[in-house]
Amino acid sequence: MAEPRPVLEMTGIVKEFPGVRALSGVDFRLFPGEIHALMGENGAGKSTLIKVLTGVHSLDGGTITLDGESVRIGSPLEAQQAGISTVYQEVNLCPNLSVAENIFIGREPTRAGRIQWKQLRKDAADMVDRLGLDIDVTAPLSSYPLAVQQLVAIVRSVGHGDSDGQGSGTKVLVLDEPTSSLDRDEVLELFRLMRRLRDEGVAILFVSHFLDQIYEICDRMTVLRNGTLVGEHMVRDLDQVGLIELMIGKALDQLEELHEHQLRSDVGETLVEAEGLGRTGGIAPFDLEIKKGEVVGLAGLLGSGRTELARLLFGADQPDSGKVTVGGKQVSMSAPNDAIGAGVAFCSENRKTEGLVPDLTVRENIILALQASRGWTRPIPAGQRDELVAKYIKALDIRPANPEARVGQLSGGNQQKVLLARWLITQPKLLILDEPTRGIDIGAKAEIQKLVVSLSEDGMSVLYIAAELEEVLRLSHTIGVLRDRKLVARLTNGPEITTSKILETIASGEHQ
Amino acid sequence: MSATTKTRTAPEGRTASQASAITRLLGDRRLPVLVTAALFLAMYLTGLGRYQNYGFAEPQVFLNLFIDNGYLLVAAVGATFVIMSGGIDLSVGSLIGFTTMFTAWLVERQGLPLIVVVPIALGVGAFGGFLMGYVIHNFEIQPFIVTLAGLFLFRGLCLVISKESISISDSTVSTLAQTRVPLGLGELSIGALVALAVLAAAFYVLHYTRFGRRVYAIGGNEQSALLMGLPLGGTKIAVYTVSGFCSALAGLLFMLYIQSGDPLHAVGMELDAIAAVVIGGTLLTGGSGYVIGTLFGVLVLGLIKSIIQFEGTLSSWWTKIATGVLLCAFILIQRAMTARKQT
Amino acid sequence: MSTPSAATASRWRALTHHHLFWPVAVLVALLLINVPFTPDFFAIKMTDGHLYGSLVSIVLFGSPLILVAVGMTLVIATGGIDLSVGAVVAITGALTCSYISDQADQNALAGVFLAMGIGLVAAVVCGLWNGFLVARMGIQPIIATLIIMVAGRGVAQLITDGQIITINSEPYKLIGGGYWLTLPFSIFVVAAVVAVTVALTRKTALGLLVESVGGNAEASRLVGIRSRRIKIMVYMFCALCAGIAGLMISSNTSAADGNNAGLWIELDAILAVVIGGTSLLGGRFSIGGTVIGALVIQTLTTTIYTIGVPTQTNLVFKAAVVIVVCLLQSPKFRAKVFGAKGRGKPAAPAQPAAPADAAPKMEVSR
Amino acid sequence: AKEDEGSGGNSGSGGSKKITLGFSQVGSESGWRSANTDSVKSAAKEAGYNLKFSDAQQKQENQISAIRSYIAQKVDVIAFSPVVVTGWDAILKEAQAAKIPVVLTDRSVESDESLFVTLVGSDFTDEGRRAAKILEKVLEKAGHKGKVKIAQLEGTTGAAPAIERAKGFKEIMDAEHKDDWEIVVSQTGDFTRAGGKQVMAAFLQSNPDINVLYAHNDDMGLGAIQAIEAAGKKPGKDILIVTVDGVKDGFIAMSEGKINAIVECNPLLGPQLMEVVQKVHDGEKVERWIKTEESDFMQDQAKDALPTRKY
Ligand SMILES: Nc1ncnc2c1ncn2[C@@H]1O[C@H](COP(=O)(O)OP(=O)(O)OP(=O)(O)O)[C@@H](O)[C@H]1O
Ligand SMILES: Nc1ncnc2c1ncn2[C@@H]1O[C@H](COP(=O)(O)OP(=O)(O)OP(=O)(O)O)[C@@H](O)[C@H]1O
Ligand SMILES: [Mg+2]
Ligand SMILES: [Mg+2]
Repeated sequence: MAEPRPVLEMTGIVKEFPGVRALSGVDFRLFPGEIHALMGENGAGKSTLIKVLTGVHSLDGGTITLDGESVRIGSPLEAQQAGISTVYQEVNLCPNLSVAENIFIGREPTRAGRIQWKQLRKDAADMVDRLGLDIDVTAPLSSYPLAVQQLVAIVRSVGHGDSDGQGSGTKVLVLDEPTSSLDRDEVLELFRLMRRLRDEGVAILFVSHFLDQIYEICDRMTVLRNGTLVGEHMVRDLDQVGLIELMIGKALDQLEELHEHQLRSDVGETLVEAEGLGRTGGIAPFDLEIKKGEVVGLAGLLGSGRTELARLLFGADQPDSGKVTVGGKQVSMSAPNDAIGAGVAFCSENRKTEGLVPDLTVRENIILALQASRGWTRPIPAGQRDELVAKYIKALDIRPANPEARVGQLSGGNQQKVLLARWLITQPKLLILDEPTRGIDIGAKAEIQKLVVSLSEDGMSVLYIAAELEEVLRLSHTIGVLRDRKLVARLTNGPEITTSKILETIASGEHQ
Repeated sequence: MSATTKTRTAPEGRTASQASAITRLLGDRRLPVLVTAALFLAMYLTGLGRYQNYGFAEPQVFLNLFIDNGYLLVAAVGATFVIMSGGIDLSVGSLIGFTTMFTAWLVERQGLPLIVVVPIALGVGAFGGFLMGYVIHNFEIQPFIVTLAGLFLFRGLCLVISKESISISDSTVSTLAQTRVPLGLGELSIGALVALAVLAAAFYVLHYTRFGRRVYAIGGNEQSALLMGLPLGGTKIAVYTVSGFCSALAGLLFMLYIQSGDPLHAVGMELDAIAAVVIGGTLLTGGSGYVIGTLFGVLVLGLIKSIIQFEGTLSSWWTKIATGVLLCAFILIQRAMTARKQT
Repeated sequence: MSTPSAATASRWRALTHHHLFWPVAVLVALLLINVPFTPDFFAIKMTDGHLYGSLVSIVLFGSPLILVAVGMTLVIATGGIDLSVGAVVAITGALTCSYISDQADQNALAGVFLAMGIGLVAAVVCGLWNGFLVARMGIQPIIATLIIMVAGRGVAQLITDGQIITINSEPYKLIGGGYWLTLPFSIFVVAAVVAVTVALTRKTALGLLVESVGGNAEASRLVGIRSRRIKIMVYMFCALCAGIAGLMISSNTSAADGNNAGLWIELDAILAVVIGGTSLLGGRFSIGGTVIGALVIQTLTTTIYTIGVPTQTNLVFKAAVVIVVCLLQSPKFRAKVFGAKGRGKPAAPAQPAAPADAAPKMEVSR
Repeated sequence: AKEDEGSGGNSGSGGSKKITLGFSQVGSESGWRSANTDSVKSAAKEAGYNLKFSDAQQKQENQISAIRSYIAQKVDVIAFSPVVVTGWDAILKEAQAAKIPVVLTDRSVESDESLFVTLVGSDFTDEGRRAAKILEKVLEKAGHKGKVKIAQLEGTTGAAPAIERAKGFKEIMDAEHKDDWEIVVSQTGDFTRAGGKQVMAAFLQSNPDINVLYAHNDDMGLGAIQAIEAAGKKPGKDILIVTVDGVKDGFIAMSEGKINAIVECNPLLGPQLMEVVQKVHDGEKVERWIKTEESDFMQDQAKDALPTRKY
């Protein structure tokens, strides 16, 4: 078969940040009508390649050819005009605008310069509907959880390429980890959409750390390691093991280890007990008991209230009713520091707005929680601090391993690790992890899961929230099932519990 | 499997969440403006009760609020654009002063007809704003500082034109200044009418044009707006240009109001403008607020002034203290009313 | 690679990349501008047992600004701003001087200390109020502090009855106008305050917490930082600094002027903070930068007086310098204007993100 | 409490009714101004008028809206000290249309003569001239020989007193002392002590040979004295000092020999104003310009004049 001409060709791409060479001479090709996976560990340079392509970062070397013509793309606007539509890794929408506006901003339907609001809302509602989403498009984006925002970002960008949508000139659709906070159904819906676009001839660049998804939808993949190209393969030619080897440069068997691991059976006495804890408009009053050394997983669909539950338990939101006791003592839930004082830690799902302080260094971000609990008058001695930080950078393999690097400049996955390190360092009694593996590469994900297991073995309790049911199932002693912002069931993990059993519980909403 | 999960939200749950979404919408976005308007009304009625015998009840006293604050309204509308986009413009007062001085100089000293001078003045103001926007965007310098330099620069240019005030004796100016448009209950000046027209235009631009929405988007999250492919630079520069233009227009209205150019006119008026915008419920962080709120902000400031004048017994320093206390009371009540709704 | 020229080049680059390089460069340039106009500008001589010269007076007259700017730095680092410092300066001066002027013996140390205490307490109360409005009530800092900016001057004039209170107290005169060990006493006050601030922020964890609150307020709340408390503290500290500056200003002229003391000092202070490299958006701050920034502004003022700029062009001159300073500090501007020299290729090879494994360079399969 | 006094609200010209006077003050920017305000207030009280006072915080727009509100309140007479000299036509015409007579205090305006009845106050330009005249005497008394190198401390740039006091001084200097007097440095001290001190300190660095200081008000002069002393010179001897205003502190300094002469600018024009208001209200004719009583003081008069200083 004569090779068709690539719609996009990047050759010898070089990108340097102060002190880091993020991309060194990467070649990349994208053909019309294919779904192409860009693979690599955290920090391999995937997002950077995308940002160079869309003009967010300037090129330090190399050329970009679009449709056979050499182009210079200076800004995301120019990229869009050239037919490249992008969903970036972190949700990049305007929280203050309505969902409808976020979808249409920049290309609102106008008549004589006047925005046609009615039509805009209708169109937006239609588009959202088509993705199987059920939300009020006139509400501000900020009133929706991250996953919904992610979906809105997808709707926005595919809207360009959608034949029914407005600007139908999209040739290239770039999706940087769009599925990191979606659950199965949204993913399926997204895939359906991607296939349709592919069949219409759109070239799709897809980034994801979920290998199953790659194998499900992609035709071809490019693998990066440490900013260099290590291979371009047809998906069918390379199995998972081979891919992982390519990505991390060595074989990985941790995953298998995990599958075999046995849940610690002897959980201790009750550590945390919530009674009738609830918040109107948030989550219905619930009871929850977490034992020492126990991992409690939360399962539920997008927007079912898992995050809400976690936030209430942590005092991030003020409950309207109920009480929480930790180790037998009641904790006032007026602010997070009360919970922290009682030994509860909370790793937010939204690392950008609720987690990191981007201007501070890795070291400062890591010690922040510990320092806050000590109060400002008792700084952590420098030696002890550096030792702790070095230890966790090493333990979690944060890259670059430079404690002086600004956290804002780390790759998404590494930022997540920093966040995790921050809480581990405080040695909490209960660690609440809300989507801790979001955006984390396969190796690191296994590491984190192993970590959870070992923490539990050391007697730390963990409340674990993840979009992937398998993940929850694998780690938890007990699974709380949420539906419509109500805790509807509590399942004790055992051989008879499977993902489909959990899904059934969610669907039927039956009480225990 | 997918069949079971399709029922992601029970219908009742959804309607409930939609209903709560509407209240949330009201709660979050329009409430501050409504509260400001209500408080303004309450304040006005209090004034009515207290100074009835002094003619406070006359409709003209109310209309005077527009006459006496028309220029501030125009300046504040310009500031609203900037603040909405997440920036700030400190050059407003200086630019107003400069415009009065510049037009007075052109009309009186250079003998140009007003019809020529007005577009020149507006052009210069808009260009000044454009320059500041250009520097802010292209060199990534903080707006506070760039416009602070603008504050110094324009005030300095006033003085360079002349240290002394220049009286304008042009007959067109005095006719325009003294024209009163009867409105049944009272009358409005040209300046007040222009200000209201500017307000209406600003409302239209902010809510019915792409440019207006871009301003909100940038105020909401600049980085995101950039990544969404919005022309960040163009919008930012345009916003400061609008503010410069509005300041120049406010300067022209101010010139009508006082028929002279003076290098010390409108010192510190940028703070009045910013205060009006913020009192009107707009967040200084950008992206949230309504230009109608700015109108009420201006009216509140004007009313505070007016009440103090009607009180008529305050010594100089009590005037300042009373202004501060009224402002404070207003802000606290506004805050209390909006905060309760949010929880 | 390690030729001497390359080494100096990289040292030079490290120097120009230091965050204080440009402020210091501007400061030096401004000082040098004076030399053609005042040949003995750098001369310092002994007069009446104390040092006397332009440099001394720059520090002397710049002291209040440095103090206010240092306090302002912390407020700005939390993402706030304090417009009320000028009014606080006036209130403190007015209270202290009016108390001293009521004393039978204005030279009595106890009375002077008590008066200063009263003034400073008033300042701190103002700061507490600001902090309360910002942190507790959630009012936007510009507006919250605008209240005292407007009303505070009224209060100061109320205290002085609209008059300038002149006092005649030798001990009080020392703080802002006196000399100690041949140097202006205010230098010691400033040094002490700066040292305390640096110690407070860098030797304790306060600095980190402040930067965290300014960098991401919600994240800070969720790690358990008591950001309200920190904000209130910072506003109080800022007001305290302004109060000390108020003492200094009133002591310098032995008079309290409710209307004019510290007029517009807030703008200069904010300017100093920004010139010093602290972002108005909050987050990272630099006390050293602020001190340099304040000195730049004071030198600018002195330069205007000494090189004979006509009064009407004072502000234009000031605007020009501010613009130049800001442009020089902008990396983007330097990149555009100085082109390759400023940005270009980093001379030192950027290290590849990790040791390259002996992985096959490319194994493309089609 | 206001309501009981509300009778002033009617515009009746009945002689028995209390006169309502609307007075719009510039602001409270200096001790001089505060004394001026006090004088007006206490004189109004003494005369039994109903005084509506408002402070414009140095802003013309505030004065205009205050006057507009006096018109709405239908006061009997409006008096005000204009912030600036220009831009009063429109509002004065409104007052005229409402048949409310207007009296200016402190300084005049550039408006049609028919729009106000009279001006009670002094003349800043004349003060400048008087300052130059008294400097002649000071120089003579000090036995000064040779070139007169003058440093001038100006008021707030753009403010009328600053401009006119400089103008009047220069007028005499150019006319009579073209050769021997020279203003070597001139800079604004913003009418404040701190400003005066700072600017003078810089002057002494750049121009150590200054021998005369002319300050546009006492406060700047007082600040400058401190700077001169800090430089190791003797104010009043090494550098001769002439200032304008005549506040108490100025006289104290003069009695200590630190100021050589003061040109008085009298703020206590309340009683005069009330007289005029009464006349205007009664429809009597008054002069167009009623000058306040002011004098110039040399050092030897300082001790005697000191007790008479009220502010
Ligand atoms: N703005 C920046 N400044 C400095 N370094 C940066 C910047 N952006 C990215 N980097 C660095 O470039 C490298 C590549 O980052 P990139 O975000 O492309 O990784 P990624 O492959 O997308 O990883 P992830 O899977 O975690 O999202 C990382 O080492 C990162 O620290
Ligand atoms: N599909 C949806 N339709 C309407 N509202 C939704 C939807 N998804 C989420 N929400 C809103 O999200 C809130 C609950 O979200 P929460 O973050 O607690 O859920 P979650 O289970 O943690 O979801 P996620 O998987 O995104 O983390 C509710 O207030 C609800 O209004
Ligand atoms: Mg990435
Ligand atoms: Mg969640």
